[in-house]
Amino acid sequence: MELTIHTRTAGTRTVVDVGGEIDMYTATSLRERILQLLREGVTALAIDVNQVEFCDSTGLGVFIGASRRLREMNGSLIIVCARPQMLKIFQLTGLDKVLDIRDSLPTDG
Amino acid sequence: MELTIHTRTAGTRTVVDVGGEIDMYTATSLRERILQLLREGVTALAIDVNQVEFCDSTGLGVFIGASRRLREMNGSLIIVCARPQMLKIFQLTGLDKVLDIRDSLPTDG
Amino acid sequence: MATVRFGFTPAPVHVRTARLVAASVAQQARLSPDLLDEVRQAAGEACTRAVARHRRHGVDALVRMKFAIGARFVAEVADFAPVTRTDMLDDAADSMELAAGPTDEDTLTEEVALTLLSGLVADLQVMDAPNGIGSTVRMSWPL
Amino acid sequence: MATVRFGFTPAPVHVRTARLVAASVAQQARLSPDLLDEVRQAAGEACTRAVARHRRHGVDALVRMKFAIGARFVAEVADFAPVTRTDMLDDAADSMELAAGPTDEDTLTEEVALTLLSGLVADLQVMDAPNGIGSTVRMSWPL
Ligand SMILES: Nc1ncnc2c1ncn2[C@@H]1O[C@H](COP(=O)(O)OP(=O)(O)O)[C@@H](O)[C@H]1O
Ligand SMILES: Nc1ncnc2c1ncn2[C@@H]1O[C@H](COP(=O)(O)OP(=O)(O)O)[C@@H](O)[C@H]1O
Repeated sequence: MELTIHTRTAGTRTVVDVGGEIDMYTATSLRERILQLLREGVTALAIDVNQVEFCDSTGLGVFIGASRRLREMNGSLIIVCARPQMLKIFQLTGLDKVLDIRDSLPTDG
Repeated sequence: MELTIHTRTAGTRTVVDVGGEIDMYTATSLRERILQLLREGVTALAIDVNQVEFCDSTGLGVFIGASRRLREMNGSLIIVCARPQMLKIFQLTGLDKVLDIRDSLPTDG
Repeated sequence: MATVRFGFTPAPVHVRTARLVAASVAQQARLSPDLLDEVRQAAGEACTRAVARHRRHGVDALVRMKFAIGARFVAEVADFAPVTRTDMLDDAADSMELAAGPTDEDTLTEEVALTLLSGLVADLQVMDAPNGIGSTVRMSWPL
Repeated sequence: MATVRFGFTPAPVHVRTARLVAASVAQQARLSPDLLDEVRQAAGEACTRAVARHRRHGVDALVRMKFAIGARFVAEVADFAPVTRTDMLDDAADSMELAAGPTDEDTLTEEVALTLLSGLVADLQVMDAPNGIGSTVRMSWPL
């Protein structure tokens, strides 16, 4: 299954809605899309992964890279995730302690 | 997908309804079921393959074997098939000229 | 040129995985969607024939399937069973021969598989190993 | 004991087929359905790590995956990239290290893959080749 990427705005935050499979084959296009948003000046980003069917270490690497870049820019990254399968891989890698993971988008954007 | 095999009677003919995938892995159970019917004295047989999703050479081999045995017993075999994908493999092997293939069960049973 | 290999103990259950592999590799190589079913069936038939040959001759060695993705999509399935005189004469029997033909299941499967492959695949070669041990079915499709 | 092998040119697209193969072989080996997702993900992670290692070191050789179906379901994924000192130190980094860690994508992928595998698979071994060329991820599950 291919990856789908849609971008929208919620308050002051830019939200990237991701769906399908994030793996070594598709992660590049997600990474590129995020880098492009940062180049365009986005500093408040959310990545909504609730429609993601499968995510591997390459996908986690994209989240880590985005988080690191935004921290350097004093920006912020929220991962929106309520899917047990995805939460499990964040927990297994301990990334739930490093990334700001919420079950829904905060209403303040 | 697994093979399903159901047996029913239509007039004087015994009908075997087959569904799923007939391949080297599942063909044995179909072959055994048919041999059992012949041992029980069935001489007028129909095999309805309209619910078959996939059939390989092993499946064709089962039809050939059944046809040969029934001919030796002066019995008869009808293959009920209206599915283009299945008709194609009967045609490609020339078995449409050797087997009695009908698009529906004859009303005389 | 990309290569994908799949090898398996000659048991019927693994032929199912072989069909999955063939369809997946062909799809990812961007083979025309119209040809995917043909590739899946053809790879399955070649593997079925190989397993039948190994079983008939009691050969435990792995059956090997190989895909090469280049100018064309090439699939090769190799078995390691002895090539007997009968095998050679019986290649791609016609339907009357099939109907009257061998009663041993594995031999019948081998013949039906070859007959089906001949009808299905435009570019098909069946090669016997020069040393008499093993045969290879080679097929290709445009990319 | 049945064996299934899958080998592929180190390109990301074939890792998808590798996951299909792992799930199909595990299902046909009658592995508990609860474990199928774990096997699929774990085999995919091991292959992803191998492809990242080949890519980082410019190695074209095929990545190899092998399944053995016996008392347990054993999966092995072998790469043929040089084992560097860093690789050994960085095995299964913790999350703080990952977050602060390597910026090169392939190195990051390798570390995250190992960390995920360590969390996911109870019986996991990562072995470096004695000659310094290549490493093997070995995993097993009950049947
Ligand atoms: N499909 C396969 N599955 C498993 N092993 C294979 C497969 N094809 C080849 N091999 C192994 O790879 C090695 C190279 O085989 P070879 O026949 O020389 O490959 P090629 O067909 O690419 O020339 C051999 O040692 C063989 O055991
Ligand atoms: N997954 C695989 N894909 C393709 N070829 C393989 C694979 N695994 C092993 N081979 C080939 O099979 C042959 C036997 O390899 P070896 O490493 O001795 O197998 P094993 O791991 O079973 O001992 C080698 O020539 C190798 O090229």
